[in-house]
Parts: sequence; structure tokens; C-alpha cells
Amino acid sequence: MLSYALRRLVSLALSLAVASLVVFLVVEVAPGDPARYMLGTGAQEDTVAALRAELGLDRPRVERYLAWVGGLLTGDLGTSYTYRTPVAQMVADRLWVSLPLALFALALSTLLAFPAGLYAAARRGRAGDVAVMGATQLGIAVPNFWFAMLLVLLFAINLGWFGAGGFPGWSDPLAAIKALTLPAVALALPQAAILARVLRSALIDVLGEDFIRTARAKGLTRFQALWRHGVRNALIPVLTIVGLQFSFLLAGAIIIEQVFFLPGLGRLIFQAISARDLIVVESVVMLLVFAVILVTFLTDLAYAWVDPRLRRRR
Amino acid sequence: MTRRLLPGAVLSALVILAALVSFVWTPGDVASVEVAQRLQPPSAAHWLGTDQLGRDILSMLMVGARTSIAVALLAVGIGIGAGVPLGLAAAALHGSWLDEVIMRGNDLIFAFPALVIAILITAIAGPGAVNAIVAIGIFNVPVFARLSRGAALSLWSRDFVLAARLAGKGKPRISAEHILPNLANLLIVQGTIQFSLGILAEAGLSYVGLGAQPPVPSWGRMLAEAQTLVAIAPHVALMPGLAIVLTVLGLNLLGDGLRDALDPRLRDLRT
Amino acid sequence: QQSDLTLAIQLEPPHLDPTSAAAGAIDSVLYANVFEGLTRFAADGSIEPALAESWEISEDGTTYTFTLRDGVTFHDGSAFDAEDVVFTLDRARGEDSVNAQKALFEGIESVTATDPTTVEITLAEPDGAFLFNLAWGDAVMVAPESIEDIKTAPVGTGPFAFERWVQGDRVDLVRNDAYWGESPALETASFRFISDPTAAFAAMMAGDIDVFSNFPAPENLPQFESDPRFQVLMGSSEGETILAMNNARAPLDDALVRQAIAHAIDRQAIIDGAMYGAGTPIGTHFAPHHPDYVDLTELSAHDPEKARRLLAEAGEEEGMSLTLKLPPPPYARRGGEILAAQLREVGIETEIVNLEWAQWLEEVFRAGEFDLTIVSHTEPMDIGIYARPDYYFAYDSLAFQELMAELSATTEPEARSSLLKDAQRMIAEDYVNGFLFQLAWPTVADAGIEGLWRNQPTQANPLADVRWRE
Amino acid sequence: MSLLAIRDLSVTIGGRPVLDRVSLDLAPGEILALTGESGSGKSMTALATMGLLPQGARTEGAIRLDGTDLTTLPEAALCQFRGQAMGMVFQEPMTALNPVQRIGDQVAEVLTLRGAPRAEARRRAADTLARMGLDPERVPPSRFPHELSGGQRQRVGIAMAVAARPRLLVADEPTTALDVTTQARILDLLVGVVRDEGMGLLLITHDLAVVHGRADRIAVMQTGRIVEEGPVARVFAERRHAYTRALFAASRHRPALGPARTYGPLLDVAQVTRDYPLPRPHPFAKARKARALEDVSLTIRAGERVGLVGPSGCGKSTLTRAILGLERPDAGSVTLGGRPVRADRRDPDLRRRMQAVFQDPYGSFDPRQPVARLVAEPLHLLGRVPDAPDRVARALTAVGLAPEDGARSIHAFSGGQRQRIAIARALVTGPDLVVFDEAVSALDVRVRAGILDLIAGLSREEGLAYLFITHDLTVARGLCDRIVVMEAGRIVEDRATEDLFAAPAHPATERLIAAAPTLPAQHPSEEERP
Ligand SMILES: Nc1ncnc2c1ncn2[C@@H]1O[C@H](COP(=O)(O)OP(=O)(O)OP(=O)(O)O)[C@@H](O)[C@H]1O
Ligand SMILES: Nc1ncnc2c1ncn2[C@@H]1O[C@H](COP(=O)(O)OP(=O)(O)OP(=O)(O)O)[C@@H](O)[C@H]1O
Ligand SMILES: [Mg+2]
Ligand SMILES: [Mg+2]
Repeated sequence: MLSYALRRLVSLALSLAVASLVVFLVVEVAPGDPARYMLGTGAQEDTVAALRAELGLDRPRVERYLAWVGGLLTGDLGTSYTYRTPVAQMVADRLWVSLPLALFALALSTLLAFPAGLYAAARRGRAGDVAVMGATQLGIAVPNFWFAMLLVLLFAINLGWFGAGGFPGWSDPLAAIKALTLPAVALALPQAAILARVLRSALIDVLGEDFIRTARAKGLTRFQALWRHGVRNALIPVLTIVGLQFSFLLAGAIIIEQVFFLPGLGRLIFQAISARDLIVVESVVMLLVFAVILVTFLTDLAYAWVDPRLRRRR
Repeated sequence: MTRRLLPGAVLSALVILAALVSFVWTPGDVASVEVAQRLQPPSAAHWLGTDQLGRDILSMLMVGARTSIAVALLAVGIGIGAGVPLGLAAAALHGSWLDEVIMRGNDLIFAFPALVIAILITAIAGPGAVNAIVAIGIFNVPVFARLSRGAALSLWSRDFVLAARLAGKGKPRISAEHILPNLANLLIVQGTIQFSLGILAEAGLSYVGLGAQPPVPSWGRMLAEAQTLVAIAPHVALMPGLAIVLTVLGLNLLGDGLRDALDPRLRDLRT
Repeated sequence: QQSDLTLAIQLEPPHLDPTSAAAGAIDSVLYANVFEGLTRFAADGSIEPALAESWEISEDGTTYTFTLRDGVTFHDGSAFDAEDVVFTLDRARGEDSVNAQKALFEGIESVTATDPTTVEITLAEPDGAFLFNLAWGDAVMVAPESIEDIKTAPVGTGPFAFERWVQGDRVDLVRNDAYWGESPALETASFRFISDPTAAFAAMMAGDIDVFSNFPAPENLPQFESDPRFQVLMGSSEGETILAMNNARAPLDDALVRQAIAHAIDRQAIIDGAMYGAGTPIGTHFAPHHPDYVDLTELSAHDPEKARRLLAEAGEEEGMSLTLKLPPPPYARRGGEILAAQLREVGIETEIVNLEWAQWLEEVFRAGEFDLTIVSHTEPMDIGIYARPDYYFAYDSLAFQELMAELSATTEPEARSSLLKDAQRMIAEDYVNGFLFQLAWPTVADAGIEGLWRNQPTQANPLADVRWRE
Repeated sequence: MSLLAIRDLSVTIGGRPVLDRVSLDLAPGEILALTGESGSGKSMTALATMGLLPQGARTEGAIRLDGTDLTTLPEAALCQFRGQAMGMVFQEPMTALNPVQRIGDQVAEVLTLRGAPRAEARRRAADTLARMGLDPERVPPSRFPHELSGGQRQRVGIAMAVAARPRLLVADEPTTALDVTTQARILDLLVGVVRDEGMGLLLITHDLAVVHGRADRIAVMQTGRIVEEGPVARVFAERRHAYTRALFAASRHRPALGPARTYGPLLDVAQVTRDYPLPRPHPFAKARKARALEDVSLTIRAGERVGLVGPSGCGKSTLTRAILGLERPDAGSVTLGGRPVRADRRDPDLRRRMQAVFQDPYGSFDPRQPVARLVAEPLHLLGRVPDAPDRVARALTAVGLAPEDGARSIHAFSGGQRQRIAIARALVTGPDLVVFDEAVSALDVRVRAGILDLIAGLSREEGLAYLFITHDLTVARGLCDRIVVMEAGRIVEDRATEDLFAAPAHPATERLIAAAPTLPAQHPSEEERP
């Protein structure tokens, strides 16, 4: 178990190194100059040069890469070209929106998916199953930005139950949660649909296993067998999906953040890319990559917790 | 054809048919802008009405289907074309450094936030259908690599592969002759699923302006451009949304149906 | 009596220093609210005294002596005096200045503080636009003590003080009780940033915001107009929206071809189709609300027949293929699509290339790699760009350059006016660019609010006079 | 009054008849053996009794436990019977346990379900496991199933079935996957429980030798029907039904081997050692190894017929892989006709001369290719073969199939036919040596007899040399001139067959011979030993 964790850590470090190079190159190759973007159409060439010098953009690429990576290693993400504030600070601010949103959406999707998946698996092939699975197909097929728009139309404009967007900050937790509700629902529903399907098919696979029949021979009812012996065995594929979804929710909410004008990480990247705020893009992408790799790592550890057979191997 | 395959197959066939027909005929001209004709509700002349520039929505949808299908299909093609050989190689050389590199590379691609990378790609190369294909395709590669590696690994431990090795066949040849054909069902099923995801992804990219560029119609962009019109001309926003939903739904149902029809384990259970 | 206001604009400022970035969003939030200059724009576009109470201009027009307002303090409590003016202007024109409009200060020879309330500015040669230049957001007064943190914590002299910036969400301002002028009615104001048009509509409808300055979805304006809860102020901006042509590149270096394109354009269709009717057609590069504007739209009236004829005359009856590079705003993207269709009518094929701003600046604006592009020039009174042969559309006319030199040297209003009219005519007759329309500036507001600027002589949302009706 | 009374039980699954008017009786303290060939409906009878038939099954007739008809009970009431009144041991020990739950908890669940307090359930579960021979010192109840061997798992399954002291125990082939030694121990254990506690046992097996000496009565099934039923001694003696007789004949079948003829040396295995790395207990520990083969040497002469036997896990398959060049040994060498067999080098000529047939008749064919192509697969070793179709046809004929069968898909063949096709594939290149790795273990006794005849015939007619690997000494005895016995990775005995049986020299050999279940000879009275 420990050696497995160690090996994983080494490959994690290697992955991060490769990722940093890829991120840096990709971002640097993008045409467009942050200084010129800042100064607009009225600027003179010497002004642009002055700003480039001020931002350190006139240094060679290799030097800037090394400086950036060095900074990352010491926990310094650099200073934004446009905002002129430390990237770490900006990311921290945005995380206070993105992280709760992701967790909220994840919780919602899990809460929806579990009963739905269990129910459908238990009633496999009957009307209830067909109805739930039909609903999940629809949930997957509806683009979430479209769904978000419908939510806003209904709940913000027509009913007035929620604001149309924005985020008031955590000073008033209730208002903050309220502001995150519609976005979380918009994000959660497709995810829940996917999760419910995965759970159902994993459960059905497990239900075909011999040990479920053994459990039934002990005198457990169909549902008891499903609940006590099926769920945990079906958890591995479900965990994989949950892990992937969390990573997706953290960064992939860009469009939803746009629709609800939330000051989240996704929109930060979006703005930073269009402003060619290279350092912000690089650092935030790196951070996200790190988060995903970490989540994958944790998911793997969780596998071992769920399935004792995986504790020894590898 | 099984009962469950039918709705999905019919829906998908309709969309593909619409796309094909659009090559030779559309009810209206998608390039003609007639501002005076804009935002007309559905009528005999324009079955689904006209959009904000007075173009026939049905025609736009038909040609847009072409875009969606082409982008998604090519993206899946990239995924299969690159992912399957990688997965097969990794499985054939299971435990070697190549396997490790391929799998870690896969993890790494998975670790990048997809939409962000798509945005970056279009920032480098400019937006457009080709770049959307590349962006979506890249993220299909690990999906197929992983899938084919996993399935191939279990096939490699099967006796018939052992028999082929005893027959003196090399790893590449066994991969091509025995492993790949046995993966076909799996790939078809996953292919349909990725295809539908590709259509959603293309719509999402076009929605933020990174997909196919005007004047080429695209469902996602139609949806984005019509969003503010919901209150004035709901049909303009509704139609592309419905087109996406129905297409993705159709493909997903088709994928499910195919899984049932092709997976012998499930087939046996049903009889 | 409500005394707080939430005002939304589309873009978030990159930072909060109006003197070191071009972003209009900075001025939208801070101009005349937090920062003030020696002079300032009034709602009607005229120049009025601000921190300078009065001024005198020497006979030869090269020395300006400003008398500063007495007892003005910055929000941090420090006094505003002549030294601050010297600091501000020297910083803006200095060697390593990163002022986005450094050209505004180019003519300044020296700035000296004669006493705490008197500043003397010497110009190299007379400049009829100097007072106008000083009213720009890029010329607002800043203090040396607070310059370090100006990008995140701006300190100015205006009626409102900066309170907080929640990045990605909003900037909050509070009333400056020590303001030298009349105390504003509002106690607090919050600027929010909503770029998505649908979100803008939803936020307005849901009552999340009170005012949306430059509402991004003109198609929804009729709905607000017919709703008694709202008022719509249809104003004009300084944005001349043009189809810029690369005058240096064949075939657009041929005036006949440019003229043909000009006649192929149906302005009204573009205004209706792209902006849902919001916008005023222009026939030259000049704001129609300006007193010196000349309506030259007839020079380039929509006439596809004539366009085709002109093309034939230019030897281009084969038809041609041009790139049309479009920056992100809807006027460009939507307008471009319509324009492409109109050009196709007369046999000109266009390849549309959508670009981000950063790319547009790099490719089109700096490198001049384009045939056609659509862009709105939002700087006030910027006809002078046609005198710069190195400018991206590469119009190189000696006659026009001389005209502009003469204009600079002229301070007498009558003469300036006539020169400006000549200039408008000259570029219209040379068909330098396709002149499309003046960008409208629609403001949607709660019906109970008054005192908002209708027009945008410069990009700004001054809140000093804004109040809720009883 | 009987404990279990099944009356005219008919079952159809998806419309296909599976059981046809089956009637059975079982008294308390009695052991009823249910036998018959694969697919005859033994498991279905058991599952019907437990009320656990697969989905889509329809039942007619009555199953009475202590007079209560289980077929009419609602599901909720049935749950009360399962575990409490009747327990079941399932056919597959490897998959019948929940992989993510500790074995103690799985046994205890039977008891907590009946309302026993958790602590007490734990204690009783531990007791039961200990009684099944799972020493708490060596195999504590806190283990997970994957940490047990097959036989140990089987015993956990039995513990679960008997923990609540049911009155009826249904044991479905409880020993199929086990070696003979373990099999005998488990069976004796079950018999012990029945005798001690007065439980009724329905013992399902296809192995007549297992029945002999343990069961009180026997029922023989064929295609869903009971064809003969009665006390073991009488059925064994009378064999009234033709099918029973066929079963007996097949069980004691010995192929006609013909005289041994050998030529020159062929295969030479010299001092082969193979280690498997074990997981390290902690990252800085020295890497540990498990030795699967130690210094194994073996020679086979052309035309020679050699058997390789040994208990489960002794290294038979590992040795096979080394001989076939599928895996590299850590030390030692393998040569065929003087040429080294190497895993990392392709040597078509060598491959041509040595072929193999594996255990699983279902898994050893690519399901997507027609039989002719499957059989032709090794032909490419010969370079371009113009008469390939001919050769395939000859190979098919040689194994008793028609050349036309080549066009059919592998799905269309039964297990025995598939194994014939596998042999055809092995023969198509005209090899000198064929390795049979457990090639008949998965087959039904009657099918097995046919294959054994086929192998013997090939040896007689073609002079084929083979290495026949099995854990069943009796089978090896009928087919081999010489038998090699392995234990724990070493060869412990290597002698001519008859010598070996006459005077086993090594205790391992003795154990194998002793544990092998044997059928009584022609008359049950003659040879009565368990
Ligand atoms: N789940 C199922 N669905 C449909 N038919 C089945 C199913 N399981 C078994 N059968 C069929 O029922 C018949 C009896 O099978 P059963 O498992 O009882 O045989 P068995 O005597 O136990 O054989 P074995 O010795 O191989 O275990 C066979 O023809 C088999 O194909
Ligand atoms: N991949 C492996 N890793 C570690 N140990 C292994 C591996 N394969 C086999 N072994 C061990 O090597 C020994 C010999 O295994 P092998 O498969 O050769 O036995 P066998 O005689 O064929 O047994 P059976 O009759 O059960 O098939 C066993 O103790 C087994 O646990
Ligand atoms: Mg069975
Ligand atoms: Mg073995």
C-alpha cells in the first residue's frame, strides 16, 4: 500500500513537470501581446515597449519558464499582468466561489443519482426503470447552458425565487448559498444523469454476481442484498465518475459561470486568456491539473478503501 | 433489430438524412440575409420560421447538422485512430515502460481541463471547425486508449490468444487479427456515446464562439445568438436546442440499443 | 429615499488605474466618480472646468495658466495642489510612461507649479484641442503618495471614494463627504460586470441591478421600453463603427474598389439586423451629435448597381475574395455576417475570420494583415488618425495630413469648425473606409432613477447627479 | 415424514423447458446424491428449492419443506426460510463470496439477520468457521475472501450455509474446482455435519465416485428428468436405466493405449527454476519471491506418452508455460530436438513441432472466426501452404469431425467437439509433441471418455508424443506410459505408470492415490472403500 502510494507520488511529480512544460508552451505560443492588449489602439510603440519591460515580458522564454516553475515550487504563483495582484490571491478569491459551487453540485448530483440508480437497478426492466433511464437520457442530452437559461427564465424572471446570477460573497452565507443554487442545479442535473446510469449498470453487473445469490440464500430480501452487498461492490466505477466529475466541475463550469456571471475560476481563466494574462492562465491551469491529479490519486486510495483486493496489488 | 434499438436508430437516421439532403437541397438559402424577413414564426414558407437575419431556420438546422456530425465524427475518428493503437500497444506490452508512458500520458490529458484547452487551442490557431475537431478529438484519445487497453488486457489472458501465440504469431499480428476484432463491439458502442458527446461539445464550443465560424451554420452558435430572443421569438432559440437534444438523445439510445444487441452477455440474459 | 445604486457594465476593468491602460471599463467605473482631471467632459460633450477653476491662455497659444480649486483633498485626506498636477502630467509623458494615450501629452514642453494653486503648462506649439485633451480619463489627477497601489486601491478627488473590489464580481464606491463640489445624493454605488447578453437581460428583469449602462442586447430594448418598471435612455457614444479597409493592399488601394464597396453597403440593414435599429448612420468618421458633423451618407448611398459598375470600371468584374477579420463585439460579429452577404450581392466574396481582441490588435491593428475589418473607434474626436499613414488602415494623403496640422495650430472656434468639416468631406470622398454607423449607447434603468448620462462623450457613468426620485 | 418433498416440479426459463416433472424426497439425517451430466438440471433443481431461480423462470409443481409448499409462498415469507430452515453451498467457490466483506462478517450476517446480537453472531460465526477447519490462528475471520485459497473459500461457503443450523442443506458440486485431497476433506466434513446434527443433505455432483460411500440414496438426472432413483447400493448394482449404465461405463472408461514405442530424444527440460515476485511488505523491504519451480529436469522421447500430476498449485501450469516458451524461466533451459526454446525469439520451425491444448474448450477460440480458419491458424508457420484447406480437412477428419464442419462458427459446437477442434488445431502442422494442460478436466465424464480415446488413437496411429497434465491420477494412468509427480515446485517421482501405482515411493504420490475417489468395481460388494 505504502510503496504503491510512493510510486504514485513519483509519477505524479513527473506528470506535473510534463504538464508545466506543456502549459507554458501552449500558452506562450498563443498570438497576442498582453501589453498591447492593455494599452489598446491609442498606444504608441514606445509605450508598449515600456509596459513589456515593466511586466518582464522582454526576458527570454527559458528564463521566464524557469522563474515561473521556481515560483510554483515555492508556492509563488506570480503576479497577474493585468490585475497586478498576486495570482495566488486571485485564485484563492475565486476558489471561494468555484469550490463551494463544485461541492454543492456534486452533492446534489450524488443525492439525485443514488436513489435514482438504486431504484432503477432494483426495478430493472420494469416501467420504473424505463422511466428513470429515459429521464437520465434526457438529462444527458440537454446542454447545460441551455438548461441554465431555462432555469433562469423560470425561477429568476418568472417566479422571482432566485437572483439571475452574481455572487454576494460569504458574509451572508444564506444569500451566498441561494446565489449558488441555480448554477449548482444546472451543473448537477446532467452529472446526476450520468452518475445514475453508471450506478445502475454497475449495480446490475454486481447483481449478476454469484455472491448476491449467496446473500439471498442467507435469507436477505432482494433489496437488502442490493443494499448490503451490491452497493459497495458497485462503488468503484461510481467513484471514478465522481472523481472525474469533481475535476470537471472545478474548471468546467466556465459556461455556467458566464451565464450566471459568477466570479469563479473558470471565468477567471476565460478572461485571462482573452487578456493574454499569460501568467494567470499558466498558473491556474497548472493548479487545476494538480487538483485533478490529486483527486485521481485520492480516488485511487478510495478504491483501496472500498475494495480490499486492491490494497495489496501493484 | 431489437425493440430498444428502434427509437435511437430512427432519430439518428433522421438527423443524418437531414444532413445528407442538405447537400443537394434545403428549403431556403442559408446564405441569404434578408433583415426584413427576420424572426418570422413558423409558416408554410418557412416551416420552422426565420432567424434574426431572416434565414430559414429549417435550412440552417439541416446544414448545421452537417457541421455537428462532421465535427463529432472526425473527433471520434481522431480518438479511435490514435487511442486504439495506443491502447493495443500498451496492452501488448503490458508492464513495460511504454505501457507506463502511454497510461501516464492518458492520465495527463485527462487532467487538463478540457474546455480550457479547447479555448487555448482556438486562441493559438483561431476558432473554427478544424480546431474544434482537434480540441474535442484530443480528449477522445485517452477514452479509447483506456477502453481498448482494458479490454485488450483481458483478451490477452484468454486461451485463444495463448493459442495464437503458440501458433507462432507476433504481438502486432495477434493485436490486429484477434484482439481488435473482438474489441469492435465495444468500440462501436463507445463510439456512439463519444459521438453524441462530441455533438454536445461542439455545441458548447460554438456557444462560446469557438466552433465553426459564420457563415457556416452551427447549432451551438444558433443557440447562442438566439438566446436573447427567447422573450421575443422563442422558436428561434427553441429549434436549435431541440435539434441538439433530439440528436444526442437519439445517439445515446442507439448506443444503448447497440450495447444490448452486441453484448452477448446481455443478449443471453434476455432470452 | 433609496440612496444606493447597483449599476452594471459589460466588462470588468483589468485594474483601476485610468492612466495606464486603455480599457474603457476603467473610466466607466472611475471617471468623474473617483478621479477627476483639470477639465472634464460635460454630459453634452462640452469641456468644463473641474479641478482647475479657471485658466488663461497666452497670446501665442502655447502657455496655459491654470488656477486650481482651493481646499480639494484626495480621499486619503492629503491635499490636492499644484505639485500633484506636475507629478501627474510628468508621469504621463515621461520616458517610461505606460499611459495608453501618451499622444495627448506629446505637445507639452514643461509643467511648473508657480504656487500651490497655480500651474503653468507650456506647449511646443499651439494646440486647439489641449483643454479637450486634459479632460480625458487618461489625464486625471493622481497623487504621488497613493500611486503605488493605484491599480487596486485608487485614490482620487472625486465625489465617490473607492471602497472594495470583489474581482470578477463588482466594485463598490461610497460617497466622499469631503467632496469640494455639491454632495451626491447616493451614499453607495456598486458597479457589477455582466458580459453575457442573456444574463444581462435576466439580471435586469429579476431586479438584481438598477441600471445597465450600454445594455448588450438591443433586441430586448423594446421589451424594457414597454415595461413601466423600466426606462430606456437611447444615447449615442463616441464610437464610429467603420468597415476599415487596408488602403495599402491591392485591390483596396484602388479608390474605385473602395467606392464600390461603400456603395455595396446597406447601412440601415446592418443597423437593423445587427443592432435592432440602435445606431445612427454615418457617412464619414465623425460623431453625428457633434455640432460640426456633416451628413455625407449620400456620398456612399446603398446602390449595388453602381457598386458593380465601379468594380467593372476598376477592372475587377471577375469578383474578388477578401478576408473580413472581426473582433468579438456583437456589432462586428453580427454586422460582419450581414456585410458579407451584402458584399456577395455585388460579387465580392469574403472569408470571415473571428478574432479575439488580443489577436485583432496583433494581426490587424499592429501588423496590418487584413483586407477588411469592422471596428468601432470609441475615442472622442479621433478624425486625426487619418493623418497617420502608419495607422492600420494605411491612409496616406498629404492633403489630409496638412489639413490636420492646420487644425492643431488653430484655436479660433469658427475656423476649427470649418476645418473639421473639410476633413470629414475629404475622407468621405476618398472612400478611405466604409462608414457604417455611430454606435448607440442604450442605458436601461429602473424607472425611478434620474440624472444618468444619456450620451457618452467619453466612456463614463458619473453618479454625482444621479438620484432616486421621491 | 420426509423433510423435503419435491413433487412434479417443472421449470421453464424463457419458455425453454429445463426441469420436467422432477420428484424427490429427503428425510432428516439423510444424504441424497443428485447426479447426471452437465446441463441436466441439477443446479436448477437446487435453485428451485431455494426459490432463487434466475429471472424469467416459471415453476409448476410443489416443493414442500416440512409440509409447507415453498412455491406458493410470497417472497417475504420465503426469506424467512432461506438461511434459517435451508442453506445452500454454491457451485463456484471463487465468486460466491462478497469480495469486499470480511469472511467472519459474511457468516455472522446469517445470524444477525435472525436477530442475534452482533457480538454473539460474531462469536458463533468464528466457532462455525473453526469447526469447518479454518483455524482462527491461521485463517482468522477478519480475512477477506481473496486472501483465502479456493478450498478455504469453499469452507467459508459451507460455514455460511450451516451457521444457522438449517434443517436442509443443498450443496451444489461443492468440490469441482479442488484437488482431490481437499475434495475428500470437504466432503467428509459435510457428511460429519449431517450425521451430527440430523440435517438433510442434497449433494449435487457429477462424479459417481464421490457419491459412493457417502450418500444414502442417489438420483440420476438426464435432460431435466429423474431417470433412476434409489439407495446407492441398489442403483450402483442394478443400473436399470440405460443412461445410468452409460454414466458408469464412461466413469471407468480406459482408452486402448497400445504398446509404448519411443524413438530418439525429443524434449529436454534442464534444471528449470522460476520465481514469482511477491509484493513487498513495506517499500524498503527486500523484494521477496515465491519459487514456483525449483530445479526441474524432465526429458521426453519422440513418441513417448508422459503424464504430469500433482496437487493444485504445485507448478504444473508454470512448467507448461516454460516448456511451450510462453514464459522465460529464471534459470535452466528447455530444448526441443536440440534447439533452445526461447520466449523472446520467434522460431517458426520449433513452434511447428510443438503444440498445445488447453483446459477451457470455450475460451480457447476466437469467437469471430470460422472453424476452418481457427484450425488453420498455425499453418502460417510452414510458410506458404498451397494445400491448406486439405490439411485442415484432414486434421478435422482425424479428430472425428467432418471437413464440412470447417465452415461453421465455433458457437455451433459442444464443449467436447470444441476440444476436438482444439486438438485438430494442434495437429495441423504435424507436430512431434503436444502438451495437454488439463485438457479434459472441464469435460463431462462421457465427453471426456471420447477425448481420451481420441488421444490414445492418435498416439497409436501417428506415433505422437505428448505431455498430459492433470490433477487426476486415474486419468493419467489410462493414458500414459510414464508419470511425473510434482509437489511444491519440484519433481518428486518420475516412473513408469504401472510401477508407480504398484509401489508409490514418495508420500505425495501416496496421498494423490489415496485421495482419488474410486468407483466400486463391477460389484459394489467387492471393493468397499471411501
Ligand atoms: N440463467 C439461465 N437462463 C437460461 N437457461 C439456463 C440458465 N442457467 C442454466 N440454464 C439451462 O438450464 C439447464 C440446466 O442447467 P443446470 O445449471 O441445472 O445444469 P447442471 O446439471 O447443474 O450442470 P453442471 O454440471 O454443468 O453444473 C441447462 O440446459 C442450462 O443451459
Ligand atoms: N503470476 C504469479 N505470481 C505469483 N505467484 C504465482 C503466479 N502464478 C503462479 N504462482 C504461484 O506459483 C505456484 C505454481 O502455480 P501453477 O499455476 O503452476 O500451479 P498448478 O500446478 O498449475 O496448479 P493448478 O492445478 O491449481 O492449476 C503456485 O503456488 C502459485 O500460487
Ligand atoms: Mg450446476
Ligand atoms: Mg494449472
